[in-house]
Formats: sequence, structure tokens, C-alpha cells
Amino acid sequence: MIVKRANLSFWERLYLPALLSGLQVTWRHFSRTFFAGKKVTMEYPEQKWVVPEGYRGAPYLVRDQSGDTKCVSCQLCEFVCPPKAIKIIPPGSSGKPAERANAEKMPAEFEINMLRCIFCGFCQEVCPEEAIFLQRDYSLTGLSRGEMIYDKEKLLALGGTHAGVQKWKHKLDEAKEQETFPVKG
Amino acid sequence: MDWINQLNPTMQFAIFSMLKVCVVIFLAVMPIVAYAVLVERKVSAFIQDRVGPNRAAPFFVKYLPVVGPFLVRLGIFHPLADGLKSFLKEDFTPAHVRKVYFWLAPAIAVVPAMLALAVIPFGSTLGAQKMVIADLNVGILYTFGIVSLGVYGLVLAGYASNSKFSFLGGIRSSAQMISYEIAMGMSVIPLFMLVGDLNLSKVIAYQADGAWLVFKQPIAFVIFLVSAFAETNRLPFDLPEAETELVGGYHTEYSSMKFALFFIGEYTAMIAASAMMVVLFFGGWTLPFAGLDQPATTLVMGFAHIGIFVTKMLVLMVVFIWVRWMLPRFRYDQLMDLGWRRFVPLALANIVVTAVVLWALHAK
Amino acid sequence: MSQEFRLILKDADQPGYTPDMECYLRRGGYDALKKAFAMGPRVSPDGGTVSGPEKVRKEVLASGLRGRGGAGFSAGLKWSFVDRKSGKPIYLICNADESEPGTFKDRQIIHKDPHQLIEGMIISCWANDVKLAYIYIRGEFPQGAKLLNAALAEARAKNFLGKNILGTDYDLEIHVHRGAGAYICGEETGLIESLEGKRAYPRIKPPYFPAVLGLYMCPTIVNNVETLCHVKHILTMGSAEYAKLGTPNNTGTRIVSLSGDVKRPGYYEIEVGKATIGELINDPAFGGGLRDGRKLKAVIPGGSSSKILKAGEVFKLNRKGADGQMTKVDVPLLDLPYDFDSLQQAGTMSGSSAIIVMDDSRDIVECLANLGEFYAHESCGQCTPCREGSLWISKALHRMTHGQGRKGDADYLVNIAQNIQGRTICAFGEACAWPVLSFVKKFKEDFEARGAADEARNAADK
Amino acid sequence: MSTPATTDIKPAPAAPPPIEKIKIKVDGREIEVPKMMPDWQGKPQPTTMLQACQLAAQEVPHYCYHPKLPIAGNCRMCLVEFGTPAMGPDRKPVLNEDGSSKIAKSVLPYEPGTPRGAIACATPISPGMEIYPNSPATKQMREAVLESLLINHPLDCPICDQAGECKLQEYSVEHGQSQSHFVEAKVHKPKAVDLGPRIVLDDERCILCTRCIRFTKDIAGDDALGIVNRGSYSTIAAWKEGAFDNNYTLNTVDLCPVGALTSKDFRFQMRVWFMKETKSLCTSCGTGCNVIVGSREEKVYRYEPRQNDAVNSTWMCDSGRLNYKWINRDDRLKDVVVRGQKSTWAAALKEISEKLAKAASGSVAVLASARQTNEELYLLSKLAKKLGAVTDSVPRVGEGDKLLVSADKNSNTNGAKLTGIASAEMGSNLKKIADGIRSGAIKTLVVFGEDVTKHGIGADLLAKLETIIVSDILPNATTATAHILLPGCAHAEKRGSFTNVKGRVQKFMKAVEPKGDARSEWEVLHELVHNVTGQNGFSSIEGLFNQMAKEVPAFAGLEWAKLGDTGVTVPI
Repeated sequence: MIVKRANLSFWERLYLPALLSGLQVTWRHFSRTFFAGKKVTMEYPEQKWVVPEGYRGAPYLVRDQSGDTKCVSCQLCEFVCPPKAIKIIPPGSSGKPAERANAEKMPAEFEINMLRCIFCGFCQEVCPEEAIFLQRDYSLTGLSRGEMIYDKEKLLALGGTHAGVQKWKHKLDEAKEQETFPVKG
Repeated sequence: MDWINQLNPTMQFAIFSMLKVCVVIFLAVMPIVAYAVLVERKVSAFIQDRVGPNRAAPFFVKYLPVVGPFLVRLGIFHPLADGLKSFLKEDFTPAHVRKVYFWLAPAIAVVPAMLALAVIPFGSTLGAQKMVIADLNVGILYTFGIVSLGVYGLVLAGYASNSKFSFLGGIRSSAQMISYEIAMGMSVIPLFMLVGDLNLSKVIAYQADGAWLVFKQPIAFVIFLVSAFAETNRLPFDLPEAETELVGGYHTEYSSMKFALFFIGEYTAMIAASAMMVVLFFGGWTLPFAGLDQPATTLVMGFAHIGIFVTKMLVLMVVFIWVRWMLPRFRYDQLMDLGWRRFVPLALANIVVTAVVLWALHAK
Repeated sequence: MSQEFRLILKDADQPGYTPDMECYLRRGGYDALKKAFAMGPRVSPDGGTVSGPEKVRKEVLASGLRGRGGAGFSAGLKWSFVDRKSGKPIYLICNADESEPGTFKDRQIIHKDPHQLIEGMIISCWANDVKLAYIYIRGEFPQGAKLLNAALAEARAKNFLGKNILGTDYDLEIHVHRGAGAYICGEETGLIESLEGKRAYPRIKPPYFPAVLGLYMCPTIVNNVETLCHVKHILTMGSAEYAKLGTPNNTGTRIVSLSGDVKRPGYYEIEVGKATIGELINDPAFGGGLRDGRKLKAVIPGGSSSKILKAGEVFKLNRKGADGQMTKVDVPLLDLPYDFDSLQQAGTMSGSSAIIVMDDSRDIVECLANLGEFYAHESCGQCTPCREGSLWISKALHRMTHGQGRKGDADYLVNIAQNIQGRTICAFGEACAWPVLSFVKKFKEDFEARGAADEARNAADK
Repeated sequence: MSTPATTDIKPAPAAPPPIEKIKIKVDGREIEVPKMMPDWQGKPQPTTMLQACQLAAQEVPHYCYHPKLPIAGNCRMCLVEFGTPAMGPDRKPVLNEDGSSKIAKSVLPYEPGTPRGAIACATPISPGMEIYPNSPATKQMREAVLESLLINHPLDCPICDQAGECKLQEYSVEHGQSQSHFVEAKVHKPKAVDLGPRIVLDDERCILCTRCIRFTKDIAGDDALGIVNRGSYSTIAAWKEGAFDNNYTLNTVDLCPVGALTSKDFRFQMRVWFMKETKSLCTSCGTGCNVIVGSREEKVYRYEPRQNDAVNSTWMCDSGRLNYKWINRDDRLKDVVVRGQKSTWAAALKEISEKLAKAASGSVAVLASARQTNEELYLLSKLAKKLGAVTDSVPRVGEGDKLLVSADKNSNTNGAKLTGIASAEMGSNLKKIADGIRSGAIKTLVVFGEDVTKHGIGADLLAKLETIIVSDILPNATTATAHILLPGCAHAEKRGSFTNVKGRVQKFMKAVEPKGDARSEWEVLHELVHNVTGQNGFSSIEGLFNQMAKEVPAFAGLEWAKLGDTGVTVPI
């Protein structure tokens, strides 16, 4: 598309009216803030911002209703994370068995480097277990880089509980109803 | 104070000049620079519906009941904090720079701007002393000569940094400042045709007699004002720094006090430009009423004149700041176009017209 | 009025008839075998002249005998496909794995007249140059297996089996193999696999056509019990005489297993096509009608896997008119002749000739759920559509019969069934899909009404 | 038009009988395909529709079919719609108006409107056949089969090791429908069944394609697996719990198109999508099976076989596959050590070069390992020739089997022989070296990758030597006595080539970085040879190999680039 340039009159080509109106605009804002005290700034530590629903703050791990870790260490978030902030160490074949019944896998370690995290929410979106959620924390501080790498315990403690479908429990219940299914343990 | 009188006049002149330099630079210019930064931040904040800096609070504030918090909210202590910060930050010299020039450049950026202030008559008299550091007969020529050195600081910084961003910034600044110097220089010629003298005190005296030159030479004022923006690298002509394109322009690689020097240089240049405009177009320390247009006879009047001058200068500085938040940055070709194809011919025409008018008046 | 025509079961139900050799011989047993052996000297297969076995094969082909196991394929044609030039031994297997719901005809033969089967087999083996034959009998027929083994021992003793049968240079051995009880073992390639000692997984065709690559990768003939018995009668009567029985292209007699809501369920041997479905249900000689006060709802005409026919349906059948032209004739269900071709034209099949009659007291969804459960249980699980689909159908029907139906379940079932039929290794896919397709097609309103009622009730409960 | 040929034409040498070609149409495009193609055993069999589609570059999805296994035809995933030339009652093809033969699409016999698919993996092609691998009917069949496979699948991809290389996932995305009609309860089967010492079975994920059963029975020759139960409840089982224990069990993990069979070793270790895949070789025996090394962040996680019909088809043995853990071991030699002090390569190489340059002819013995690469052995033999050194390497004989495992446990016995570093009968010079040391004739011993104390040169003899130069990967008795110890690289950490027992020269690539200070031996040796002999060579493995090919007669005519991924056989 070609936009034709408007033909400006001589007066307009002097640009002086435009300059004046520009000064007027800036003056209006200046005076409104300076004299009337209207401002948009929120003075942060004293005034705390109330985060709206759906805000993408720090990603944390959550537990289900029964208090079990929901994460099964599928490592999709690690894969999808654009700044590679997530590092998961899978349990391995000889690792600690999962706490919850039926889902055999749990992360041996789960770390999020909050210095790297860009709060994009891909991890939450990709998570097939609804185990990681971007929560409302936006003020993440620490005195060292090491402190800003949150480990599994910290992430779980901060994440709290998320009530949702208990996929593995449902499977186990369904399986127990079917008598031929050998339920071990 | 006898020992002063016992010195020869040259020594006396030197000592008084030193005194005036010290007083003007460290008691006037530096605080003005510092607080100009604050004003800039505050004004920009207000224009953008913000509150601006209002945090820095030294330890003693808590002992000041009402005033303390007010001053803090005003941001009075921020310039102090900024200055302190400039000294405390790591002074980093990248490995790839040309060290001598790299160190030299910030100084060269500051010194000419300060030197330019030497010939500005910032008051009438204080006792016997004329309120000008150096009352040169060729004041304006001196000013232009010194100001044109300012470009070296920026070019050197750009060259010495050995970085593409700095280099581009340096190149731009040289082209820009040289271009606008011509328009600026030509814009003031009609003034001196009217005044008939290059001494700036005489220019003020001329204005005290009649109307301010801004009314007699509005075109010259417009060209001078715009060129002053360009010379000081202020928006809308801040192409040498152009953060959005060049990271930081010529000072990309600078940090700590070296960076602060560029900052001081820029604001000092702004002060110098404002002061120059006050002298040339707004009657200097005079006001056309209440007898304020005659040289002071008492100390009170002397200080009043200084106050008048400083006030006029500050108003012009606020205009600098105000304009900054109004206009977007020019494109490089637009900048050059404006300088060479509009202002230079306009200034020339202004000279010719003034000459013709003067000839016509005198021919009578 | 039709009458039973007893050919195979002529002797079996006579008072005093016992399944032993003596009794069989008394009634002309093994005469047909002798007749066959007399048909010509045994010459080598590449002798060029028409040998005796080849004559027998021609006879069987000429008789128009069609397989009685379910598909109704010409037995003579099946024999002609056998690869006789491979140099590998040819096997014959008698499929006695009668497990189609509603079918109980082969059991009668095995239990009451095993020698008839053995004689038919010996003739068939001789005709096809078979040296080793098997009777694959269903695992649930222990008595039948015992009787057959006894009969085989008797036959061996009389030199009808073994080396140099009746003085000829022909050797034959027949073994009885008992299945372990799976419907799929009735499928001929599944049967062969089972006989080889593997899981009865039907083989993929191509390349495993039994006539070329059958038992132990050798050419193999698999025939139904009743079919093999007919061979004996063809030899006895001669093919021309045999072909006069029944109707053209549907020759001979058939044993019909009649079950369900009739007064006299049981087995009846009829000339093929000489009795109609209506006669079989209502004639006092056969079913004797429905129980009092009941009305006919539907008929499954050929074993549970054949498509159901609804009472009151009228079919368009090709009939040869007096002028020899084929014309379409409207035939109501009860007037449908019970033969291979008529039922095929009616959109179903005569299958294993097991008629299941349902009266109006029957809930059609429950009936289908019953069949669905059977097929889900019997699916071998080899290929995907049938393995998963059969249980899916059964679960859906179970849900429907337990008050959890949905309005859309009729289409749901059809969708599942259509994804099974024609996509499986063996015909089990069809066997499992056809009842569903036909039940839902003909009684869609029953399914929908049930689903709608369940939905409404469940919504009200909430 | 053409004039008859006047010159005598010499009879051409008898060409092999031409392979008969059949013209068929695949997805509307006419192609010529050979009438017969090799089946899983390599015997010519009628070409199947699936093979024809592959020749026509049309992918037909399949689960149970595997080119190296007998055909089962049970997954029904490869069902395709097809048509054959229609035959008139006179058994002659019916023609269209334009003269082409009319195609009768295959339909259900009892429902002529419904297309009937055929399994492409087992159905042979016939002339004039048309295959429609992308028709709506074909797509519908695939969708239906996939839906059936998924109704009882647990969909536990998040905890499934196969996720990422799972055919069920891939085909669901490519050919499946987005949602299932299924509303009933799923069938549940045993999970985490201990099938054998190296295999875990998840019966719920199994799609019963029977690839594992067929492999175990027909390739590995151990009829350990089978199916129990019927219908939807069918499950794979070993004849006794934990009895699936032959040396090829892990191949079933590769074969399994879903995550039913998983390796205990790789279980829950790392997701496959993180794996960097490097073409390499197995070094556990002389067979030289082609493998893919799966590594992430400089750690080796698994070996997988790579197809090379000349060597290992698509299989490899479990013992070789699991023989990678030493690469990640913590006690790997990581530093250059000179007389107990940590040193640098520059210093150590300078010292070695000076020592060797000054050494009298015959006073040096070189003991190379037949597990080193051709290039290293070549450089060592060059060095030895210059020094007039006695050289040899150590034979290793173990147990072989019929399928892949070779009795020769050295990965490069033939390389050692061909480059001349090994004596005619490998190991026969060991005694000579021992005697030389005992008599004092041999003063310097250069050992690469062997523990000589286990091969007749005990600690007492080593104590007599003036200089012991050892390069190895893991610490042992010899490295403990070394005066100059050079840390070496595992084959996964460098490039090079091996010559297997059948004389096939195969190259392998670098998967991970060497540990610590370790450097590829060929780089080190190259520098030494340059310092000692003054000969310049190539500092790249390609150049070095090509130079070796010129100088070693057995490798004449070879080039690095010509080796390709599967190698070249040389006479041995």
C-alpha cells in the first residue's frame, strides 16, 4: 500500500503550529501532574500492586490434594524453556520411587534459575501434569546467584496445592475396579 | 587586604580571575549542572505523569521534622547521590580502546564548555568588580572559537572507544556540530551589525538602551536557538548518543566518572548556550523596568542583577528540557537538510536584510 | 408343507442305532469307500489319465456341494485350489470346532454316527492324495473326542485306516486333536496354527492360503464335519442324483439347528431351499410355532454372526420366471426359502444354518449385549480393530443395559462396528460387526429410545 | 532412419538377468518397481505394496512391519485402499475410452460401496495396480486403527521413556484424529513388569504388534516371549517371570514402536529429545556393530544400533550396548602426569620427544592396544619403525555367538595387524619384550591402552626400565608405575576408524568432549611422530587417514570420505 503524502500548506510547512501544539500537550501533562498531583506512578515498596488474575509471575511446582508432587519429571518444561532456566534431574532406574501410587516417576531434582527465567509461561502451558504454574510472585530477590536457583523443595513450598484432576489416582481407581488388573503394593 | 593592593595589576587580575573561576565553576556551574539533572528528571517525570526521583535521603533527614521528608520527596538529595555514585562506580576501561584518547576525551568534552562561560557577563558589578570573568573585546569570537573545540571530545571518545557504536556517534557529532556552528555563527552577525561591538557587555548595554534583540532579530534568535540544541546534542538532535540506535553513542564504552564528565559537559554546554542566549537576545542581567537596566551601584543591586541573569538562564534551560519531551529525534538527513539548506541561507538572508535596513537608516 | 429329508441323520436317530462300527457296517457302512476305491486304479498323479481320485474330485465338484461350515463355498472348488505340484504332503483337516452360538449340528453327527464322518474323510483324503488327516474337535466335546477315537480304532482294526487300506497301496492316518476351547479355532487358519501347537492366531491372507500354505506350510484342505459326511453320500448316490436334492446351486440337504422362542427347538435336516423360514418356525414338523400369545420379533438365520432379520421384513429376490428371465420378486421373511443364495440376497447368510428365533418378549439391546460379550470374549486379540473394537462394543452395550445409555449410542455402535468389518485378518471382524450393524439398522428406534430414556432419567437424578 | 550397424559389435559380457519390473501407480503417479524384492531374510519375494510405496517416496504408517522381521500383519495400520485393472467376463481387461485399463477399486464383497483396504506390508503388487496411500478412505482407516490403539492406551507419555521417539505419538499427530469417541473405562493391565534382567514391560502401553516376539524367536533364537490372555486383555509375557534374558533383549526396546518395552538401564534417565546422536561404533568385540551414541551435555546415556546390513543389520548385543558406563566414570585419567607431578601436554610431549629422539635403536619397545584406531596404530608403527622398536599388542579371546558377538574381544585386531604394529601372531612379541627388559636391552617402554602387568611384564620388570610412557583411559597397575602418564580418550570422545574381524574399515565420530586434560591419542601421536621423525603429516583425521591409506598397502585406495557411514571392506 502506498500512502500519499499530504500536501502541506506553507504555514503547515513551517511546522510552528505543530511545535506549539506539542508544547501545549507536554505542558498539559506537566501541569496536571505538577499542580493537580495526578500521577500514574505507584510507589512500590509502600504501595503494593495487586496482581490481576492470570498474571505471569514466578513459576512454582504444586502439589495435589493428597499432598503429592504432581511433577513426573517429563522434562517438557526443560525442553521448551526459552532461556534454559529449568534443569531437571530424572530419577533414573535406581532412583527413589515416586511418592504417589501408579505414576512411577518423580524428579530427583528440579531447579529453576530465577535469574534466567523470563516468565513466559511456556512451562505452565506445556506441562501435561498441571504441575507447574506461574504464580503471582513478582518480587524475587536474593543476595547471590546461588540463592536465586530455586530447588525442588523451595519450589514446592512456594507453589502450594493445586486442586485438579488427579490423573494417576483416577487410573488406579479405574484399574482397581477391574479385577483382573494386578495391583501391586 | 593590603597584600592584594601591593601586588602588581597583572597578579591582581590573575588572582581575581582565579577567584571568579572558582566561584563560578564550583559554586555556580556545578550545582546548576547537578540540579539541572534533577530538574530534567523531575520535569520529564511530570510531563509523563510520573513523580520522578524522590527517594535519596541522607542520614540527617530523619532529624528534620517536616522539611526533611519534603526535601526527600523533592529529590533534593538525588544529585548528591548521583555524584557520589559516579565516583564509586567501577571505572572500567575496556581492553580494546585506545587508552590515551579514551582518557582524554571526557576532559576535552567538559573543558571547552566551561571555558565558554568565561566571557559571559552574568551580572553588572559587585562593588568594583565587573561580573564577568574575562571581559574580552572579542567575547563572541572567543566563545565560538572555544565552543567549536567541544566536538573534539565527542569525536575522540568515539574514535578511542574502538567500538562501532561509539564510532558512529563520534562521526555523527562531528558532522552535526560543524554544520550547525556555521548557521549559529552567521545568525549572530546581524546582532553585532546592530550593536557595533563584539564585547558582550556592550551587547547588554545596547539592549538596555533599546529593546531586547530577540524582538529586533527574531529570525536570528530562532536560528540560534535551534542551533544551540544541535550544538549541545540535545533532543531532538541527540543523534550522537541515539540510545535506540547506537546503544549510547560516543560514550557507550564509558563508565563511572568518565561517563559523568560527558554528562557534566553536556549540561555545562547547555548552561553556556542558555547564558549566551540571555546575553545576546534577552538583555543579559537587565530588566527593562524599575531601573534594573543600569549597572548596579549597590551590592544588593549587584546580586539582584546576578539573580535576574540566572533566572533568565534557568528559564531557557527549562525550555531545553521541555522541548526534549516534545519532539522525536530527527533523522540524520533531516538534520543536515535543516542545517545546510534552511538555516544557512536564512541566516545569510538575515544578514543581507539587516545590512540593507541599516544602510537605509543610516543613509537618511 | 415341507418335510424333513434325512440323509446324513437318516440312521442316527433310528432306535437301536449305536455309534459303533458293527451298527454302521450293518447299514451299508464303508460301501461308499469301497465304491470309491473301485472307481479306478490308483495311478500316479502325473500319469496323465484320469485317475480314480480325480474322478471323485470331479464328482464332488459336479454335485455342487457347498461348505456347511458357514461361508457356503463350493467344496469341489476348494479342493481344486490345492497345490498338488509342490511335492509337499497334502493335509486334510476336519473342522469339528463347532462353536458358533446356536449351532449344534456337527455334535449330532460326531456323537451319533462318527463312522459316517470317518468314511467321508477317508474318501476325501483318498481323493486328494492325503496321507495324514486330523479331526480338530472342540475342547468342550470330550465325549465326541472319545467316540471318535474309539471309532478310529475300530476303523484301523478293520483296515479302513492305516497301511494299505483295503488292500490298496493307499495309506492314511487320522488323528483327533482336541482344541482348548476358543471360538477362533474354528477359523481355518487359526485352526491350522492351533494344530501346529501355537496360539490360534489366524494367518494373514495373502500369502497363507491353506490350499497352498496350510498346516506346516503344506497344502491343506479344511472342511466342515457335515461337508465331509456329504462326500460319502455323493459317492453313494452319484453326483447327478445328489444334485437333484435341494434346489439348483443349493444342492443336498442341511441340518438346521433351530433354537430360541419356538415350541420345538432342535435340529432338522431339510433339503436345501425346500423349506422356508416360516415353515421352519411354524410348521408342526419343525419348530411348531412360537409360544402362545407371543409374536415374532426377529430371526437370526445362520448363527450368531449372521445379520438379523426383522419380523415383517420383505425382501427382493431374483426369481427365474417361467420364461427363463430373472425377475425381482417380493418375498416376506416367513416365505424366504432357507438356502444359501436366498439368504444372501436377503442381506444375510445361512452361515452354519443355526436359526435363532426371538419373540416380542425379548429386549433387542439385551440380546445384542449378550452377543457382544461373546465376541469380546472370543476375539483372539491379534489384530487391532477386532481386538479393541469387540471389547469396546461389549462395554458400550454393557453400559446401555445398565442404565447409562446415550441417545447417540446407536450411531456410536455403528461407527465402531464399521471400523472393524473388512479390516481384520480373519472373518471374525465381520462376525463381530455384523450383528451390531444389523441389530442397530433394523431396531434403531429401540436403541435410541433406550438411550434417550437413560439420559432423561440420569439428568433427572442429578 | 537408422542404418544397420556395420561395425562388429563384440558380445557384451553376460549381464545378470534383468530384474523384472512392474508398472504400478502410487498416489496417481506411475512408477516401475521390481517384481521381486528382498524380504526380511534377504530372499527375493514378490514386492509388497509397502515396499512399492517406499520406492515411490510415499510413507505408509506401520507398527508391526519391520524390514528385518517376518511379516505379521496384525497392527492394520498400513491398510491402504487400492485398485486393480478391472476384468471383463471374458477375462480381458476392461478399457477406458482413452485406452487405459479401467481400475476396479477394491471394495467389501458384501457392501460394494465401501472401500476395502489391504495391508500394504503383506499384499504383493500386481501389474497395473493402483495404490492410494493418501485417499480419504485410507486416511479414515488409519484414523480408525489409531483410535482403536489409543482407547486402551494409558496415555502416560509424561512418564514414558519412549516419548519423543514413539510411533504412536508420531502417527497420532500425523494420521490420527484430535479426539476419541471412547467414553468407557479403559482396560488396565500390569505395569512395570519385570520381563528380564534388562527389560521392563508396561503392558498397558503395548499395542501387541509382536515385533518383540518375532525378533526373539526368529532372530535371537530364544522363544522366550509370547502372548497370554485373549482379545483386549492380551498381554506380552515371558515364559517365566524374569526369564527374558538372552544377550539380545535390548533390541526389543528399539523395536518396540511404543513404550511398552523399556530398558532398565535407560529407564527414567533422560528424555530422548535431549539426546545428541552421533554415529559411532561398538568396541566391545571385533564385530564393530554400528551404533548411535546418545549423549547430552558431554555425558553418554545410551548406545543404539545403527543399520548396517554388512555388519549388524539393525541389531546389537546387550553386553556391547551397556558397555559405555566406563566413559562416564569418575576415576578416568584426566591429567598429564610426569613422575607423579601434574604437568602439561607441551612439557610432557617435549620430554618424550627428546627422550625418544636420543634413544638408541632397539632400546625402545612399543606396546599398542588392538583397541586403538587404525590411525593411532599407524602413527605408532611409524614411530616404532623410526626407533627400531619391538612392537606388539595383546590378543583377547572370549566367547562368541552365532548372531553378532565375535570371539575376538579386541575392536581392531585387524587394524593392528594391517598397520604392522602387532606381530604376525599377536602377542608373541610380548615375551621378547619381557626378555629385553630383563636383559637391559630395552630401556624405554611405550604402552598405549594396555595393562602390561597382566600380560607378562610384571612390576619387577617395569622397575628396571629407565622410562615408562603410558597412555590410558582408566587407571591400572601400569599407569601407576608410569613415568610419563598421558590421559587418553574413549572412542566416543574422538574420531577415527576401526577394521573389524571381517576386514571392514568403519569410521566413528566424536560424541562428547574428552574428560579433563585428555586429548585424542592420534593428535598426541601425530605431534610425537613429527617431533621424532621430522615427518610432517596431517593435523586432521581426514588427512591422516588418507595418508595412512597411501602408506599401508591393505588400505590402498581408501579415503576417509569414501568410508561413508557404513564402511568399506578391505582384504585381510
